[in-house]
Amino acid sequence: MSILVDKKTRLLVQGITGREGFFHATQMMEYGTQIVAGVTPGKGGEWVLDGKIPVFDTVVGAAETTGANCSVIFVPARFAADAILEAADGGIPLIVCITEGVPVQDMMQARSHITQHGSRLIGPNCPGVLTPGASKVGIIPGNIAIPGSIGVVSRSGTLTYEVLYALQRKELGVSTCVGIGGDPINGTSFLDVLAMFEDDPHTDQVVLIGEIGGTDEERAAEFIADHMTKPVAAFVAGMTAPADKRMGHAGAIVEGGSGLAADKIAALKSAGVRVAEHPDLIPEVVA
Amino acid sequence: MSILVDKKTRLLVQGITGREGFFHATQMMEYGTQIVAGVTPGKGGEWVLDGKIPVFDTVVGAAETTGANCSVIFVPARFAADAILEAADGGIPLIVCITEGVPVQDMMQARSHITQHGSRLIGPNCPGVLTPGASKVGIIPGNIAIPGSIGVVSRSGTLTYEVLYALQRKELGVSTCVGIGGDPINGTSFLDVLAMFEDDPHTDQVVLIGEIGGTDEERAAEFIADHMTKPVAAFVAGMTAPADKRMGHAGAIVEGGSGLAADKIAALKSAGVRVAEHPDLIPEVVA
Amino acid sequence: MKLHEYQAKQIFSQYGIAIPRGRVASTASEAKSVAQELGGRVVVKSQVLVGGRGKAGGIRLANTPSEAEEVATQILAMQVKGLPVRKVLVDEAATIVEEIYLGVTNDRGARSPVMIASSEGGIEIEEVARIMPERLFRITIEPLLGLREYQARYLAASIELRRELWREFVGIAQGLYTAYTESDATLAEINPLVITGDGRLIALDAKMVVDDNALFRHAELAEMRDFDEEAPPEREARKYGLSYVKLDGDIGCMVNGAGLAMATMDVIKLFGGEPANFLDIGGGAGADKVAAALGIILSDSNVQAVLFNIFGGITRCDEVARGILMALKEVSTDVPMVVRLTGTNEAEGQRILAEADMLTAGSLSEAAQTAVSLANERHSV
Amino acid sequence: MKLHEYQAKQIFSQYGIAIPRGRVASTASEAKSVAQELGGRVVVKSQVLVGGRGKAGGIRLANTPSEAEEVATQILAMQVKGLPVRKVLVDEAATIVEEIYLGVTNDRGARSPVMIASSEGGIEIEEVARIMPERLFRITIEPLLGLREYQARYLAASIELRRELWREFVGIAQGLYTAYTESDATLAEINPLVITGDGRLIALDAKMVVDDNALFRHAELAEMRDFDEEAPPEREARKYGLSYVKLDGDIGCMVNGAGLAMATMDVIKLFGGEPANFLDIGGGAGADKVAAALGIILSDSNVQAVLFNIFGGITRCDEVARGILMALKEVSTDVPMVVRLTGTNEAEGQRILAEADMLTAGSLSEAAQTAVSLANERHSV
Repeated sequence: MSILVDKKTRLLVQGITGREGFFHATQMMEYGTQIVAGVTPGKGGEWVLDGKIPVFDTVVGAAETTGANCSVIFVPARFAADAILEAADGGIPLIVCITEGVPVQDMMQARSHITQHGSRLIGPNCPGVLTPGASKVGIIPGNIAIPGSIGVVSRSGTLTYEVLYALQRKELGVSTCVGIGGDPINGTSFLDVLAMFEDDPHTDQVVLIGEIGGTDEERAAEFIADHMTKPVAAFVAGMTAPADKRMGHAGAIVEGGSGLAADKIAALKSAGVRVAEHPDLIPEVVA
Repeated sequence: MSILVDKKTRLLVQGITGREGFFHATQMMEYGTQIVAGVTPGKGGEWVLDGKIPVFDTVVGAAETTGANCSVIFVPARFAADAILEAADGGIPLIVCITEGVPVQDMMQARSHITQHGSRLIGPNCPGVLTPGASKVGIIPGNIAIPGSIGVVSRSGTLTYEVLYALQRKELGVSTCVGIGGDPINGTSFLDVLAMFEDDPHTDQVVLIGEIGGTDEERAAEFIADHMTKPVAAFVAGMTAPADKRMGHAGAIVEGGSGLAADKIAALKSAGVRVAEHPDLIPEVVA
Repeated sequence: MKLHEYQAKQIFSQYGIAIPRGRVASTASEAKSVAQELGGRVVVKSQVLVGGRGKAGGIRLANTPSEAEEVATQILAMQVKGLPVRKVLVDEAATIVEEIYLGVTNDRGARSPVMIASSEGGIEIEEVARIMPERLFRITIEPLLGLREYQARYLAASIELRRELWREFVGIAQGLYTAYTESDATLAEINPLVITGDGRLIALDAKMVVDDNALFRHAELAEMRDFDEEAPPEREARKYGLSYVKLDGDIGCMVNGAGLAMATMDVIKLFGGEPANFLDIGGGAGADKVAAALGIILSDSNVQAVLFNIFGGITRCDEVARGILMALKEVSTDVPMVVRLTGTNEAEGQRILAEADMLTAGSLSEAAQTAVSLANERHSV
Repeated sequence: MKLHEYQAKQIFSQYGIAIPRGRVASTASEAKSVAQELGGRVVVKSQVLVGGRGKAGGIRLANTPSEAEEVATQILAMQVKGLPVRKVLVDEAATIVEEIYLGVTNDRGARSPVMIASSEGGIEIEEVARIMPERLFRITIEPLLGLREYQARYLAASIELRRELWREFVGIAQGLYTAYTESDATLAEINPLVITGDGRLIALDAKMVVDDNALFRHAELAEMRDFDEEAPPEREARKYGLSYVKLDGDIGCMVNGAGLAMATMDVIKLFGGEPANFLDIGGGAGADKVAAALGIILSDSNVQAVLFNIFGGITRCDEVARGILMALKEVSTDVPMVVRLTGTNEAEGQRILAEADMLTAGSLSEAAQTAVSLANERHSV
C-alpha cells in the first residue's frame, strides 16, 4: 500500500512546541497520523495538542516511553544536525527533516555518521512523506492526494503539491509521495526511493519530479533503465533558468554546463521515461 | 594451520626505509615472510632489501601494483594514525601497527573510522603476529617458536617471547601468536582473537597472557566461559604491582580498585582457565 | 556568498598558505602607492565577483608605480560582464615556473568534500576536465576525519610534483581544507598555485564561496559581503528573505517555492511568454513579505504583466491576498496581474481578491496563458 | 602527566568554564596579598599532585587576609601523602547550594571518550559508583563527532538539574570536552561543579591528566610539568626515556618491556623476595641507557641485589652486556648482580659477561631464585 510510512508509523515530533512544529503536528494529527510524542528540550513533562501528546526533553526518553519509530524534525536550521543525530542515536529508524537552510558541512558530518549507524534520513529541506489515507509525516497538504498506486518522488516542495493536485483532479491516486528535499547533501536519493517503489507491490508506476542542478536525475535515469520494470513519468523544472544563476535554493545551481534541465530530460527520455512539458500535464503521461 | 597470517600473506611494510622498519623487514624476509612492497612517502621508485622490494610513495599505489593484503607499520608515533588510515583507505584488510607511543585520541579517531570501513587492526604498540614456519609480521623473534597447535594471544611484548620460549623448550608448538598490544585503545581485543582460535581447526588450545589494568581479562574470562570449547591457559603479570602506579605503559595502570591482577586471575580461574604462577610454568598448565 | 580574490587570499594566508605581497586599492593613486611600497613589477587585478577577468583585460602587469597607476585608472573605469570595477588588488609579480590547480568543494554524489588537483593550473578546471581529464586527480574526504596527510601526498604524487615540494604542498592542502571547513565554504580554490623561480609554492589567485546558510556563525565573513556587487533589487530581496533573480523577459512572477517558481517560468515560456524574473517568497510568507516582493517585481520597468502562483501549504492564501492588496495601495501601477491561489485558506484568499476585483485563474496553465495574453495586449497598446 | 588544580582551572577557563577568582601563591605573604586583592572569604588550597588533600588538611577557609597568610604558612609547611606542598591556590570562597560531578575520560571498552555526570559532586566519583551507582550517568561520545548538545542535555536531564541552568551546563560540558580533546587529555574533571547562591555554575575544583604521548604537539602543556613533584630517580629515568617506579623491596631489577618487568617482579616475590623497583628500559636500548638505568637502581640504598632480565628482540644482548660493564666502571658498588640474557646476539652478550665474571642465569626462575639468595646472604652478613 505504501513505502516508508503507513498506519503503523508511530511518530515523534522534534520541535513540537515551536510555531511550525506545533502547527504541522496539529495538521498531521487531524490527518490521522499516529503522533505518539514530542520533544522540546526543557519542556519535558508538558502535554500538547489538547493534552493528548506528551513532550519529552530527549529523543531517547521519548522513544523508550512511547515506542516511536519515526521522527519528524521542525527545529531551527542551526540545531537541525544535532536533532538528526539525536534521533539516530535514540534508535529512530526513519528521520524526516523538514528544516530548511541547514549548513552543508553540518549535513555532510551528520549524514556520514547516521549512514554508518543504520537510520534512514529523508531531507533536510523537504516537505516530508505522505501515504494518502494512512499517514502524513511532514507538511504536504493532506487534501491534495487520494490513495492509489502511483508513487511520487520529488526534490521540490510546492511543485510536488502542484503535481499531486493535478493527479487528484484526474482522480489518480497515490501510494506514497516522498519529498527528498532540494539541498545538495540529503539523506535519501531518487535512487533509494525508486528502488523502494520498484519493490512495493502496491505501487504500479512512479512520477519523478526533478529540477536543475546536480546529476541526480541523470543517475535516476540510469537506474530506471537498468533496474526498473514499472513505468516512470517525470517533470523537470528549470528549462528557462539561466546557467550559473542561483534559483532560490542550493539544489538549483547549474553547475558548469552539466545540471541543465535539457540534459536531464534527455537522459530520462532515453531511459524510457515519459516527460511532461509542464506539471499540469503529468496526468496525461502516467500510464 | 593458523589465524590472520600464513604463507599467502602478501606483506607491505609502511616505513620500510626507516631504521626499525628496515631492520625488521630484513628479519621478516629472512624468516620467509612474503614481503611484496614498502611504502615511504617521497622514496617511491627506490628498491630495498638487496633490490628485491619496491618502495612506493602511497599505500594505494603499492597495493594496486603488488596485491598486498597485509600491512605492518613502523612509522614514528605522530604519523601512526595517518599510516593506519592510509592502509585502510588503500583497501588493506589486515593492518599491524608496531609503533609505540601513539596518542590515545589519534587512536580513538582512527579506530572508529577503520572499524566502520572493514579493516582489522592489530596494535598499536604490539609485537605483531607470528605463524611459526609460515609468516612473521612484526618483531616477534622467529627462532623462539615452532609450528604446532597452541594459539597464543598477549597484551605484552617481551613477556610473550618469554612464554613462547618456555613452550619451545618443552617442544610445544604454536599455531599463531598474536600480540594485541598494551595500549588502552587497540584495534583487536582478546575476545576477537579467542573467537578466531576457537574457529581455527588447527588450534587445539590457547594461551592467554594478560596484565594489570583495564578489564580485558575479565571480559575474556566471560567469553571463555560462554563460548570457548578449547582449553585455555593463562598468565597475568602484575601481582606485585602497587595500585595507582603507572608501570611503563598505559595498559598497565591499575584503575581504581578494578584492573588488579588478582581479580583477573580469579575471573579466569572461575571460567575454567588454568593460570600459571609464572611464565616458565606455562608449559605445565597447557593441556 | 562569493568572496573577492583579495578577501579569499587574506583568509588562505591565515591558514599558512603563502600569497604574494600586495594590497587592495580603491583609487589609482592608492594603487600607485601600493606599487611603490612593494617595489618591482606588480600585477593590477580587478576585484569583481565574476569569472573571465583576465580575458576582459581586468588583469594587467605594471613595471613601475606610475604604470601601475595608469593601468589601475583604466581597470577602475571598466566593467567586467556588466559589473563595474570598484577595487583593484595590487600584488607583487611572481616569476612563474609551473602552474598547479588545487581546490576543494562539495561532492553531491559522494555527499563529502572532494579535493581536486591538477598539474594544469592557470586555466579553468572545467576546461581541464574537458580536454585532459587524465591530468585531473580527486580525492574524497571523509567529513568526520578531514583531509589526511596521506591524501594530500597522494595528490602531490599524482600531479608529479617534485618531491622537495611535497611537504609544503601537504601544508597548503591542509590549510586550504581547514579554511574551507572553518569558513563553512562550499568552494575554496587556488588557481594557479605556482612554483616560483626560487622554488616556493604561492597562491597567485584565490576563490572562495561561503555557504549562506552558515553565515550565522561567521560574523566576520558576513561582513565581507560586497553589497556593491549586488543589484539593488537583489539586495532588497535579501533583506526580506526573498530569493530574486532578474531575467530579461516581461512577465513578472511571484511564487512560493523554488521548484514551483522555476516550473512557473517554464510554463510561461511554454505559452509563448518570457519571464522577467525568478522570485521565491519561501514558505509561510506573510502579507508584508508579499508586498515587498511585489514592489521588487514592479521596480523592473520591463514588466508588462505579473503572475502570482501560490500553492498554500505553510503559506496561507488569505495572507498572500492581503499582501497583494497592501502592496497595490503603496505602489500605484497599471501593470495587469493574474493570481492563482490554491491550498491553505484558499476560499478566504479568493474572497479577498474577488472583493478587490483581481483577475484570478484556476490552474497554473490557465494563469500562465492569461499572463502571456495580458503582456501581449499591453505591448500592442 | 597530571596537572595541578590551578593549571587545570586556567585551561578550563579558556574554554568558557567559570572558575572562582583566585591566584596561585608560593609564599604565605603572597597568599595574603592575593586574599587582599580578592576581598572577602577565601579558600587556601595546597597544590600537590595526589588525592586526599582535603582530608589531610590541605584545603582551608580563611576569613581575612591575615588569616589567609596564617593558613598558607601552615599548608606550605605540610606534606600530603609524602609530597611537600610548594604552592597554594587562593580562591574566593563560593556559597555552595548544590555540588555536581562532571568529568570526561577514555573508555577502553567502548574505545571512545565517555562523559560522566552525577548530582553527587564533592566526593570521589569512584565512591559514588560504589554507594549510589543509580546517581551516576554516562554517555559514550563518538570520537569523530565530539560531544553533541543533545548528549550534554541528556546528562543535565538525568542529574535533574534545574532547567534554567541547562544552557549553561551544556556550555560547560562542551567546554570541558573541547579542553579534553584539544589538550590530548586522558581525564578532565570538575568535582565539584557547584551551583552558587546566586544561581551560577562554577568549577570549584579541576583535575586534568594529559597523554604523555601527545605532549610533542603541546609545548605549552609540556612546560607545565612540575618537576618538583617527581622524585629525583623518576626524573632521571624520564630523561633517558626509561620507566622507573620505586618500590619498597630490596631486589633491584632491570627488564626490557613493561609486561616482562612486572612478571619479573612477580617471580621475585614468588621465590620469597621483594622487588625494589619497576624498571622498563624499553625496546632497542643501547649501552648508555642501560648504564643510566643501573645508576638509578643503585641510587636506592635499600637495594641488596640486582636482577637483569633481558629478552632480546629489538634490544641486543651484547649492547646490554656492554652497558652493564660500562655502568659498573662508573658506579663502584658491592651489590651482587645476576644477569639473564636471551635472544638477539645472546652468544656475544654471554661472552662479554663471562669475561667480566658476571653471574648469569639461564631462565627467569633461575635468575629470580639467585637474586633472592644473593639479597638474603647480604642481609645476613
